[in-house]
Amino acid sequence: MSMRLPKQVGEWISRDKQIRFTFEGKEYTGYEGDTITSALLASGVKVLGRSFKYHRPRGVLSLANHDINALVTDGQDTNIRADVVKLTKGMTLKAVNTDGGVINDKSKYIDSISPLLPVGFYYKAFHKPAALFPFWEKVIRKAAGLGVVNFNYPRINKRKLNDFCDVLIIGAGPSGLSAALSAAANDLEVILVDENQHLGGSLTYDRAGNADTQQMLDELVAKVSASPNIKVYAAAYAAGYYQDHMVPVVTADGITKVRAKAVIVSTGVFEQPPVFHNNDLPGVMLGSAAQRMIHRYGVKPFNKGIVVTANAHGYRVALDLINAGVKVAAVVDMRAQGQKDEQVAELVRKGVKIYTGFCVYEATPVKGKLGMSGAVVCPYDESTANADVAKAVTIECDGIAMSAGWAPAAALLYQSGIGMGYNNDIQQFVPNRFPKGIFAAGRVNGVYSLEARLTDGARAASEVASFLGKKVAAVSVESHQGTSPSHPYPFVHHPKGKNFVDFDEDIQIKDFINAAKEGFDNIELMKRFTTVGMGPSQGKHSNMNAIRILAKIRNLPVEKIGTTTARPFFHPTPMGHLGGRSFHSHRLTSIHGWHKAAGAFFVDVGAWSRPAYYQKSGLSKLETIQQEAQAVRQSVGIIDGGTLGKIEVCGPDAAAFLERFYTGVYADQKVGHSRYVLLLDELGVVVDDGIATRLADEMFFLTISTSNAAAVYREMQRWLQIWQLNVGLVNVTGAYGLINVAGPNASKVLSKLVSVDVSEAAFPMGSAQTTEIKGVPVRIVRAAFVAKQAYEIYMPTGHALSIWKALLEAGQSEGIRPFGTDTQRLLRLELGHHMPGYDTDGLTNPFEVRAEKALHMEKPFFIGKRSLEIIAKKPLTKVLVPFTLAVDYKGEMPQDCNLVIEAGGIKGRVTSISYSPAAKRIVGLAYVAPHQSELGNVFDIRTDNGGIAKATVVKTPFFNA
Amino acid sequence: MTALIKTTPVAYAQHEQKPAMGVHNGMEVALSFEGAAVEKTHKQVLGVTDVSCFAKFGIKGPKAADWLAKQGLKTPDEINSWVEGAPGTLVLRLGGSEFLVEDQIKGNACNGLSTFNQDKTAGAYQVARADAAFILGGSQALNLLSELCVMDLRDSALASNAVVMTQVAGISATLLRESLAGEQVYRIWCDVSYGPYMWEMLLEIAQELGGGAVGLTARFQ
Amino acid sequence: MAYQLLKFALGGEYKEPRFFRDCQTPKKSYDAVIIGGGGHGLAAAYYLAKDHGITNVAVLEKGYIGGGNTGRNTTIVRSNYLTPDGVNFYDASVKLFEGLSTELDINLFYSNRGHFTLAHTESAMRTMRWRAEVNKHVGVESRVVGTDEIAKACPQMDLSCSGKAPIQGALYHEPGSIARHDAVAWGYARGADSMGVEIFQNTEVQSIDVKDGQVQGVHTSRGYISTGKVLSAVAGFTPRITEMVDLKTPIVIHPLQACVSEPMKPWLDTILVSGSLHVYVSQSSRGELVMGSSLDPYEVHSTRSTFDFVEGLTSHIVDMFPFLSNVKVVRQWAGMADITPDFAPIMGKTPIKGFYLDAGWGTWGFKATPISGKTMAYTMANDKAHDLIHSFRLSRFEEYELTGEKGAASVGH
Amino acid sequence: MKLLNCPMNGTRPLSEFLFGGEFREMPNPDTSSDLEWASYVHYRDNAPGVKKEWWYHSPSGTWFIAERNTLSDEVLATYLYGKAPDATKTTKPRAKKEQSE
Repeated sequence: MSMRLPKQVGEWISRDKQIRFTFEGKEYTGYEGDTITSALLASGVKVLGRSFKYHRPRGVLSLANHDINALVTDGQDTNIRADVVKLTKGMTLKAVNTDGGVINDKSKYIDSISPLLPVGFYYKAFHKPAALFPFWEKVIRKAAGLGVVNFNYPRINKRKLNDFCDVLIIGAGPSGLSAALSAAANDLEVILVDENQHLGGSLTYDRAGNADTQQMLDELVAKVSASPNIKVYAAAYAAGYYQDHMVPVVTADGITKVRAKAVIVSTGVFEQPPVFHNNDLPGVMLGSAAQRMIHRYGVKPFNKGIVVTANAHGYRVALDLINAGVKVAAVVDMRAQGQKDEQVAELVRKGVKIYTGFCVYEATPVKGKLGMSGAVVCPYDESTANADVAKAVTIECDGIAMSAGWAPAAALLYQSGIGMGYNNDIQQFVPNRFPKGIFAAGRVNGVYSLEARLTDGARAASEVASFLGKKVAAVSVESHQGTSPSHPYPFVHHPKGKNFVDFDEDIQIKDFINAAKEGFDNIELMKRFTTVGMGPSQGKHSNMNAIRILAKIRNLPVEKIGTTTARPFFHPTPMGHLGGRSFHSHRLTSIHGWHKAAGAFFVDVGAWSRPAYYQKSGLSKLETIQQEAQAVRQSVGIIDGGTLGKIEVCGPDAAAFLERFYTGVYADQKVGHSRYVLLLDELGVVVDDGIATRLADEMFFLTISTSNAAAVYREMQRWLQIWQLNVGLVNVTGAYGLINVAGPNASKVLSKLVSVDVSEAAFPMGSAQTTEIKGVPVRIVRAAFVAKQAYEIYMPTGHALSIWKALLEAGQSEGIRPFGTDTQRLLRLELGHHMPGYDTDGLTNPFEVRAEKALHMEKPFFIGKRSLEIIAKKPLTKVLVPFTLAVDYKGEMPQDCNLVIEAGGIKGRVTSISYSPAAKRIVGLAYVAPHQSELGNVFDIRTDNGGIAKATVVKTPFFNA
Repeated sequence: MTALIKTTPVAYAQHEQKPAMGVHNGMEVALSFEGAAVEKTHKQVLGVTDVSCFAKFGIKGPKAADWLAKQGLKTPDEINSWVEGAPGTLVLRLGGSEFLVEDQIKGNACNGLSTFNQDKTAGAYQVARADAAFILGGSQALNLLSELCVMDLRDSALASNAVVMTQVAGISATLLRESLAGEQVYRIWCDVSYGPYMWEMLLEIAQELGGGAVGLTARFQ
Repeated sequence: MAYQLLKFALGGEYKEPRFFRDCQTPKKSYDAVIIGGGGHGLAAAYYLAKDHGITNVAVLEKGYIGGGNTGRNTTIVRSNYLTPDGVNFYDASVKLFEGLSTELDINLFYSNRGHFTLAHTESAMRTMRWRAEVNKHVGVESRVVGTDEIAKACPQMDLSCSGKAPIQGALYHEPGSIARHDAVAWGYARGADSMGVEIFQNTEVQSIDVKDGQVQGVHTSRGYISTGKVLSAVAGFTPRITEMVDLKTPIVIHPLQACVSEPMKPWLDTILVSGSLHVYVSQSSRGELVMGSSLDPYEVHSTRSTFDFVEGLTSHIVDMFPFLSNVKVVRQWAGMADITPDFAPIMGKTPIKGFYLDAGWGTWGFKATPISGKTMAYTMANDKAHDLIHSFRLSRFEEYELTGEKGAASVGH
Repeated sequence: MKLLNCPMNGTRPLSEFLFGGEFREMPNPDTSSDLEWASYVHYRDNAPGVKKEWWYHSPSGTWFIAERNTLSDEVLATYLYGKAPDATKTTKPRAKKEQSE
């Protein structure tokens, strides 16, 4: 049975474009411009979904994304909001959260056992006996949730853009459109956002049987489109308000993060359902939903219905219904005074019966609650919310339109830190204290008449203009006249309950009363105990009613109850939108391509990608590393160290700076020499180490370990600012490449490329030279981190690859081999060097790693010195020692982080361990108790599987280097 | 001078696009990608060019501006701004007392600056530079940047002589707007090690928006 | 159907009693005053009454009970810490939690799901082994597992994390559980109330009287209360209370944010944590994914939300679960975490006699609720720190004896 | 995303900055007692209020001081260390013609 009306003025559908789709296995046809729901309603489908808890049949409630009665899946995606998602060709849809279909849902029995499941029932059941809880938990988990997630759904990365404006106006109803035009006229850059496909807000549907407003809307929209100062985002919602006026605007294509200098919130109001028995039956809907159906989609909401109201809006709805050919059997006005104006008179003229001081006591269901057959209306006592059932009248009808009041769509205002007060004239929370740059206009601001809303938009725009420093005339708006748009307590008590307040969560009036009885009589506790407002529509249709009920229970004014906190998001927002294109920045040295071609296995070190080793077919990782290490021990190897932090410390105070920053002395360091540097923090904890090479009287060249480079450089900058020394810091980490040539044949290889003498005698440990390789200026530092004979060669980074290749070529006859970081770790272990961050943790002090030699306590100051003086007075609790296992050790290989155990207690742990091909045994470093640390002492390491490995404290290096 | 040729830091990321490489200013760079016609279109819509090969000279310290002036270069008066310091050479003032001098396709000032001697120049320190550098142009350039950069870079907000040290694609970068043969383009510099990543990000979005890689040849035709 | 539900079907007046009395006017004096009606404060009150017979106790709550971090966390309970002291302490908490639904006669939905801490790097794997070894030593079930075992527990996850940070293994902690956080506070409130403890909501502490180094009483928005023992159990509000007694602490307040998705049919059975991607996620009994990330990077004493948080978190969630691209986030929120330099709590006595501190919980407060209540009650009753909390004393900082939890903190929660 | 005004570079989103912790005056290490020193390195002025803090603008490598209300998260002033708060007026950020915060 088609419910499609003849063409409506201003409708959003294109009747020449038909779209076929299926729902629950049946084929239907809609038009382009339809939402899924409107197309189904037009086809006479009333049952769109099943409720979360009781699996009650549900139809349209708001048709505006203020409820989740209609959630569907297309087999790919789930929890699709049918009320607002556009119909597209070939959709194959099903309701979510059903067991066997939306009509024959096998879980519908839950509705009949609902008395067993009062508010908070799950806190009171299933836990005794405890052993059975896992069983019940399975049952509960199975019932939980809405749609089923499709694990094959493709990854979608939406674009996230940034945009800027003087004023962002959220909501393009009459007040928003007016504000945009006024702001633009004041030469402000405007971004105007509205969640609907078309601008206009309530102008697109609230007509009261009269299409004149369409002309006003067309004019407003035409002016907006013509204004070069206004940028419009339609079908876009403001997801939340964030600090300093940042509002993410969400569309189907992605998110635009709008940064505004000021924000006008003209988001309007959410219509709130009056609450009576069976107010959730398909056919019972909000008055504004009925209007949206008629005017946006040309769909007749029902054939014969009534309007239950408590404000003037209900009469407007009745006129719209009549105009659309609906037989309106009655208007039921819950107010004792009712309404007396021209619209009421017109309805009476049209033969509509007006029941003043009446309520809908209950809606009568058809079989299976799949729709309604009538309404029972009774005289209503507003003060007690009781119906006089003795005087009940039954009206046959297939639909009810409900208009009892509104709640401000104030989530964004709350997020901005606004203050709201309750206005008794309109029975609504309205803003009374605005943060800087935040403005409200229209119904969210408590302004209701169409004329006043237009003026209020202009008023807000003029306030924005003066906030932004423009001289503009002030605009004033009259306060609300006439009857209240909202009823203070539109509830009808019923012994059978099922008078729903929160449709997402199936929460009835008695749930609130019972929660309060149990002590949950604070709005936040009530929310948590009843879960009101915690469903996917986040209280849009339920929070205000919950507050009203609690106020009644506690006999307090609504204002005293307060509101729950409105958190982002305004509408639930997809993770693919929020995550967007996922950036994964990474740093590569200029030799990276070569490494990759050579089979490097890469690991991430901070942002860098580094070769851990170079894979060789037929060799395990371990074997490869051991081979690379042997190449260095026996002949020569090279490693790309370009990732190392490199800083030039220049100026007259360079040495003084280093002496304050590091633990050592540098004033007397000779040019052309390098020294060890050790960095502590103010607590005396080991942070980093490296090498300082003096290249000139006033210039030191420093290295920092790769993962600490950025942080250590930052600390240098900070301390330099505090100390105000005459020093220039130059970070050349990226500008210089570094290649380390190591092994007994290193000097032989190097000497083929440089003119300077790199022999042991001419270029001893701790010295540095500046020279050239193939015309490229290089700095060479003798260091001994991985081998006794090792040269660190620094060159402009653009030449690193050429020099890498030149070294490989020069070393070919010596069997030169590249090695990676895993091999480097083994090589330095064989020499007994500890690595900060690997063999130390966030609390290690230098005494624990026996770094006393590096500490120059006689200096007047260095970072961490004062703390070390305190620490030095305390007994050590652990010490890092080098150890070996027996040459013939056959047990389980101990691993890093295996524990050192003594007398059943933890004394320390292994920090580094490996088989050393050079020492021909397993070697390592471990923390042990001080009494275990003497040379030759034997201690126990417990392996993964609980075995004990006997370790002996030895001297380093572990082999005869 | 060395006979060794440098390679652009972006080469690794460009490898799969198989550009025709050539040497400019001692560095091997991509001269062309898909041919003049295609690259011309890309240039109009959204073209990305690697110009890491442009010669650079960096200097910082309280006396840096004086020293540059002595070498006959014009330096910007305002912090975070740029001038054409010599014909075809940009001088960027990075913050208060640091400068980046970069010869453009026809500039030739950096060579003369290599005479800098740290020992004889108190209060000025040479900053070795090896930035990855890019030109971004075309009608969709701002669209791309609005995804990669949180700054308002529209003409109304970005002064024509402004140098912006900000983040692009999540990493630190320096950015400015200039006019190149009548076309408005954006220049982006980042640490050399991020060069491949920056190229990947710029190109990925450029391609989505109907643009693509533009070689050095097409860029300066 | 569980028989407990039948009573609801019998009709008539709803007979469920109040969980706790609606206390409005405090007495002039109490044996002990507890500041903070969150899980910790209420648990301390409960155990003071139950274990030590001290029932003349007032709990003062500025807002409503359980409204602070108790109601703002991601409800994970576990004990796989790094130091033996930490493991022992949290293990005792897990054991109390396991019997708590029965003891408090409230279904806490204490749900044993197992807990994977994912390692994406070799160094993370080392930390996992370290934790596993210490856990095993103390008798807590934790072990390092490979990708095969992770894939079995969560076959939907992309173990390569979209190629961005391939998972190498994990620390698997079998006792890892989730619970209904609000109910923990409500259960303790009911238990304490039933033994005589008085709970005052909407009651703000304005100052604390100290004379000759001894606590004398508390000025509140409901008048002055005389007492010789005050416990501060206010998490993110700790600096505001310690300032009242001029007590210095190393605590800094950083917001910790979280969010939930819309409900979907259950598919994620375990609790997943990734230190590298700064993500933790589990699925609640309502079907929502409860997701969190690392602390906000700077000090703020409020519960404001940021968009950066949810952008970063969701991009990593989608890296791990690409199919969630179009699943929606419903709500985000924040709590105020009281962070210490060594990522361990500050518990016990202070230099001020009668002033006890239960603070520094950072992101681990919820899982410690029962044991902190029990040990603080002992400490207050005996004016002597409970053995389990000795290493968490405030004086450890002056003594340069920080606890070693720092290593585990990077992969915390 | 929050905005912060770098005294050298102008108003930027928070993502360009790193928080460097509370600004603390170091006591004289030569004259302070062990307890005073331990208190300096460990304890913090942690109650909410207007605090001096270190912030670092990453893209330009600029450390500066921000005076911020840690309760409202409102920044009252930013300036380079050692420069009087009004010294910020002498630097003209060039990124935007018009600054807003």
